[in-house]
Amino acid sequence: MNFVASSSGPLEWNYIAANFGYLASVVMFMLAIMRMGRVKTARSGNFLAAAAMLLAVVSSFVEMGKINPAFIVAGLIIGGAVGAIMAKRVQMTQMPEMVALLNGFGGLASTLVGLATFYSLLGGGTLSMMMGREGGWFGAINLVLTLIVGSVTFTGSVIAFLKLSEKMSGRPILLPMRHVLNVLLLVIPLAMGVAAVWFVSNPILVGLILIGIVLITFILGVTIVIPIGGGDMPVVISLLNSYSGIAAALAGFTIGEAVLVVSGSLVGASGMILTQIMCKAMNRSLANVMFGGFGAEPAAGGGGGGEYVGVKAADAETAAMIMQDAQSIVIVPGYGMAVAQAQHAVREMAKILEDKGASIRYAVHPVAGRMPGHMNVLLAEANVPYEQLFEMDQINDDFRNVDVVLVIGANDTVNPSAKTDKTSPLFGMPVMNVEEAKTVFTMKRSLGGGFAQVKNTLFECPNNYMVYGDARKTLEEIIKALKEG
Amino acid sequence: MNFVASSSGPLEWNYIAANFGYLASVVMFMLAIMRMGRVKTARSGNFLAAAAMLLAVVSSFVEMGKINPAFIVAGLIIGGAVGAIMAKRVQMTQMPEMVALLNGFGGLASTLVGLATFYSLLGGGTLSMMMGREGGWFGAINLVLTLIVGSVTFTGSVIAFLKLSEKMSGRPILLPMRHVLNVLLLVIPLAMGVAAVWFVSNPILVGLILIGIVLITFILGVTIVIPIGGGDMPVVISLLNSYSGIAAALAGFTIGEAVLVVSGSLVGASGMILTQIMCKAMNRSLANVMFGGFGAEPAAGGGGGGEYVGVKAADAETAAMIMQDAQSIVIVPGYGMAVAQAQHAVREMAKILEDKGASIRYAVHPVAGRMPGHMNVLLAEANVPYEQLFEMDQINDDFRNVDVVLVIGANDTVNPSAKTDKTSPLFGMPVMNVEEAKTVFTMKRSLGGGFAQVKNTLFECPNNYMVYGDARKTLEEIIKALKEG
Amino acid sequence: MDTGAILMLLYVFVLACFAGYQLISKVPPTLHTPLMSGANAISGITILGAMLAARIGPGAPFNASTILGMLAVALATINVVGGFMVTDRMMGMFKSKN
Amino acid sequence: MDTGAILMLLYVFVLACFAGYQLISKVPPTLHTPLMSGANAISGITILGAMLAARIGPGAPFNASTILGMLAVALATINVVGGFMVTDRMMGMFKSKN
Ligand SMILES: NC(=O)c1ccc[n+]([C@@H]2O[C@H](COP(=O)([O-])OP(=O)(O)OC[C@H]3O[C@@H](n4cnc5c(N)ncnc54)[C@H](OP(=O)(O)O)[C@@H]3O)[C@@H](O)[C@H]2O)c1
Ligand SMILES: NC(=O)c1ccc[n+]([C@@H]2O[C@H](COP(=O)([O-])OP(=O)(O)OC[C@H]3O[C@@H](n4cnc5c(N)ncnc54)[C@H](OP(=O)(O)O)[C@@H]3O)[C@@H](O)[C@H]2O)c1
Repeated sequence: MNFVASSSGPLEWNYIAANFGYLASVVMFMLAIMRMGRVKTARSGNFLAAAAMLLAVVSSFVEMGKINPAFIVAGLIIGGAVGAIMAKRVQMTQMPEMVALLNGFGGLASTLVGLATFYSLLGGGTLSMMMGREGGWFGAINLVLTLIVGSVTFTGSVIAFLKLSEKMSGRPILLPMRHVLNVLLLVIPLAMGVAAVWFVSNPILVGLILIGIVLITFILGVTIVIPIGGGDMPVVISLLNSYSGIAAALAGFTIGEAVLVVSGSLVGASGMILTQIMCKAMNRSLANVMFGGFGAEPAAGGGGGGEYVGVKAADAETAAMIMQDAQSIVIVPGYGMAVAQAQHAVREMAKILEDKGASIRYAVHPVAGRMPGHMNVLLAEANVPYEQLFEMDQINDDFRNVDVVLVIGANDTVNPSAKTDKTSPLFGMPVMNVEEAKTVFTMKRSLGGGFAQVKNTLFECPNNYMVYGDARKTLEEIIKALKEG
Repeated sequence: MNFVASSSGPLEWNYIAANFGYLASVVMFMLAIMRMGRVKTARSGNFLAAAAMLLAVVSSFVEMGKINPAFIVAGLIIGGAVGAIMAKRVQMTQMPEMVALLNGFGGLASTLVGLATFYSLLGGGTLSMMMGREGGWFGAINLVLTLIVGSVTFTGSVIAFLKLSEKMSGRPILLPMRHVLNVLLLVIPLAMGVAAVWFVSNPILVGLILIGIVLITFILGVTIVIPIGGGDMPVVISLLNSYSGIAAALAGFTIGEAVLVVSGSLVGASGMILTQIMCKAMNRSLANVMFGGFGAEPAAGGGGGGEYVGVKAADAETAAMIMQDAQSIVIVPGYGMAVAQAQHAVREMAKILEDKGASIRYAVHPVAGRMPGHMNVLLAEANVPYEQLFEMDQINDDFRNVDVVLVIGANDTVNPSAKTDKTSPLFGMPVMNVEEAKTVFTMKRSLGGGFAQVKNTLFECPNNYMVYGDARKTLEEIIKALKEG
Repeated sequence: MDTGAILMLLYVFVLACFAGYQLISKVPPTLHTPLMSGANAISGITILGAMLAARIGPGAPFNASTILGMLAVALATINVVGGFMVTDRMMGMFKSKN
Repeated sequence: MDTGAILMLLYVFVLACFAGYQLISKVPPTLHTPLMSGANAISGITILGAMLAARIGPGAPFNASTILGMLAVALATINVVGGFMVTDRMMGMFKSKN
């Protein structure tokens, strides 16, 4: 409910009706998130969440009663159109950056709500009401926090977007004294917030201070995210997503809307957990990700391209010939498949092999690709049946019974040295036991390193054959050979 | 927070401090329930919940500030002493009735809080404040609901207690037209509640009406529970437990204390789920349990004691001799073990057999006994190691490899006809596949039926031998024979 | 209590119900009885309302409410103390051999 | 907003955080990305605050706040509409053979 609005007049029926609408939408949001957590109900859960949002917006119109909604409607139309076009146009492989960008917009919206709340109080002559009366300190603190969190979310997400879409190098950019810098960029806006309360009698000054806070925290968002490598971006996005929820909750505190507080903190809390889960799957700590620099220089465990001994190569025709006769084939996709956009070619090849009587399974490592579920989304796009997808834990003990493993653009996630080499930065991360299969074909363009830039001892295994080249091209050659053969 | 109290004066430091205490205790309650859901952390969870309660009580003292606490302290001392003595004295087998009784006290406490709130408003001359001012309708509705739910919980729990402790027959008592009666007994108090609002200007009359509501719903609690058979009592207790939570939440609404609302609804919601889970494990619907009458007359599937053909019996010595030579023995306990208090004897026998080299396992059916986890609690009391306890799903496929199964006072849970006889009231309930073992000894006093009063085809199996007699006596004879042999 | 406060309490109620639901799903049957008794003890939180009624102080003179309150405190305390102690006894029994 | 209301909002906040935590634990990795993007769309709930700022009516004249509000509405709507649609596209892909 809206305490600021409610305090300006008696309670009307529309206020009550609207608030039951909000309450219902909160319940729907919770049920929606619950459903989104299971594959079978995920889509309906998303639909429910959208319905809840619509209900909340309608309730808000009801609550506001007789107003001139021109600017609201304008905003809704513009935003709706842009959002819909973006969602239609984006390719599945660009999902990570799309989410980052949308997230940034959400953060900026919270910042603007914070500023607008301040100006509307100013315009309505009720600034002193907010700062002066009982509980005003609470609104003031929250206003400042909203601005800070919202702004950091905005610029941080934009940088994440630029890095992921390769409009900016994915390499970590390490500024000198960056930790000191970040602390300063956080402490200064907080101090300015305190100062704003001090100068409460001078609204113009306060307004300038608030804008200053926003600008400084814009910089903070940049300096926090640039030292983090492109591959760590999904974790960053998840964290920023959580922040955008927190920003919405804080905005809710500022204007006293419980529905914002609930939905915002739901997103904030679930985002935090998701971030933790992701870090765990990568065998990294959140601190390790956030302090950045991972992947800035080749790790100790060996340079990306160097010093391989006894690597064997095969061409597409050979690979096709051997797969032709295989009973059980497992396909292990990685980031390279996404880069090469090879998922449709993979599916086509798999179909041909299935027709020839082979059993096909896909083994998906939890952190294959650059965001969780990256491979699942791509394979699903290519209509790979859900039944053929196996998670690492389900299939990892079975590789020894497999005739051919086809590694398509995966590297770190199939590196056996993660199990043995204690000096490797990958050490301890669970990997696919592909080397236990009879024959392994590894499709990539070179002996270049993966995300962690570590030497991959799989390439030296006697049963492994490199099939050099862009994954899609190689697959097309294989398909051609299979069709002819 | 307490809106009634807060409206009578300005906000003090103690009000704020107390409310942060409440908030902390709510968080602690939630973490506590979370911990109580896992065996390893259950005990610490219970401890945390107790600490949270203490914190809430202390916070309440802080909030009340300078008062004369004589009556509060008297209540705390009396209640604490009685509660502690009851908890110390009760035997493990009496847990169900103990929980029922405690639950009833909780319900009655809520009713009294409701009445007291009314009288204190009356005494302080603030009755009109409650009924008259904005939101007063809400307090009034909640007051009536508190009285109803609290009173039903109280008498319902007392009946459950009497039935379980066998101070009253466990048989369903079916009043004529009981459904109509129950509806009347619910509608009348509600109507009286509406009337009370009507007569708001006459506090004495309102007081009398409220007392009338309490008395009538006392009767309702009785008529709801007496048609339900003793064996269904755990479900009833779980439901009444949920009600007592709801009563606390309603009391919280009445006096405007959020901490009551949160804790009460936590208990209310979790109790509802627990009730559902229990019903599911018994393959019954909640409606089927609540409408009562289950077990009032022998079910269609056959009278409890009749028409058995080809039943073989064995004496304790024979059973001892055969178990002596067995490699793997599984003990299947049931309600009869609880009745005979045979758990210690079971453990003693098991130890002797273990020393002779046999492997001992206990197979616990989810609804063995008369309350969930009944067998686990008893066996744990007799120090049976947790590692030897197996749930049905874990062991049910393994009975075919077992030499001897010892059924101790179980009946319905080992009845093979539940798998085959579509007319049986047990049909569909998962049962233990004891008949697949090489030899089965079934210890009970007669061929009498179990809870569902259904003929048990296990008794006619060629590999089953009845060992008639009280379970504890039989076990003691077996122990003697084992020691001698 | 104004309408705003009531609505807030409803929010709190809905959220708490949801949390309670989430908490209990997937508890092993072994723990049902102790959990029931633990939850039962928590429902004794009504003791706070009882204390409020049993106090004597500004705006709360000694009257029928005080006695009702004291009784309610006593009953709720039995529920709380007995409930937690019994639960502790039950849960204490689930120990492993080691 | 008085202290009572603030405390209530804090209750709501705590409970919602708890519910959010409970909801997410044990989601399969496959769903992490769509879940993230769905949650992201929900965080666009800030649109309600934006609408409040962008309205013109009693006590809310046209001023800087209106324009800021409109911008905020547009941005939040992009987040909401784009977010839900993208999530739907992703989740729609998880279909089984049958
Ligand atoms: N999934 C997540 O949520 C997530 C998030 C952050 C970080 N990460 C990290 O990302 C890594 C994922 O492992 P991964 O095995 O999937 O991939 P990877 O270790 O990053 O290796 C990808 C490989 O694909 C090859 N490649 C690139 N473009 C290609 C093309 N067009 N055709 C064929 N091959 C191509 C590259 O080798 P060439 O250059 O020789 O072709 C590269 O070695 C892990 O280290 C993980 O920790 C994952
Ligand atoms: N666990 C729960 O939560 C719960 C709740 C409600 C209902 N129930 C129901 O209760 C039943 C439980 O099944 P169950 O297999 O445990 O037990 P049961 O089917 O109730 O059978 C118990 C058997 O124990 C025997 N018995 C009684 N006293 C004995 C003594 N002193 N010594 C030896 N035997 C004695 C009785 O036979 P004699 O008379 O021949 O000795 C009786 O047949 C199920 O139908 C279940 O649905 C369970």
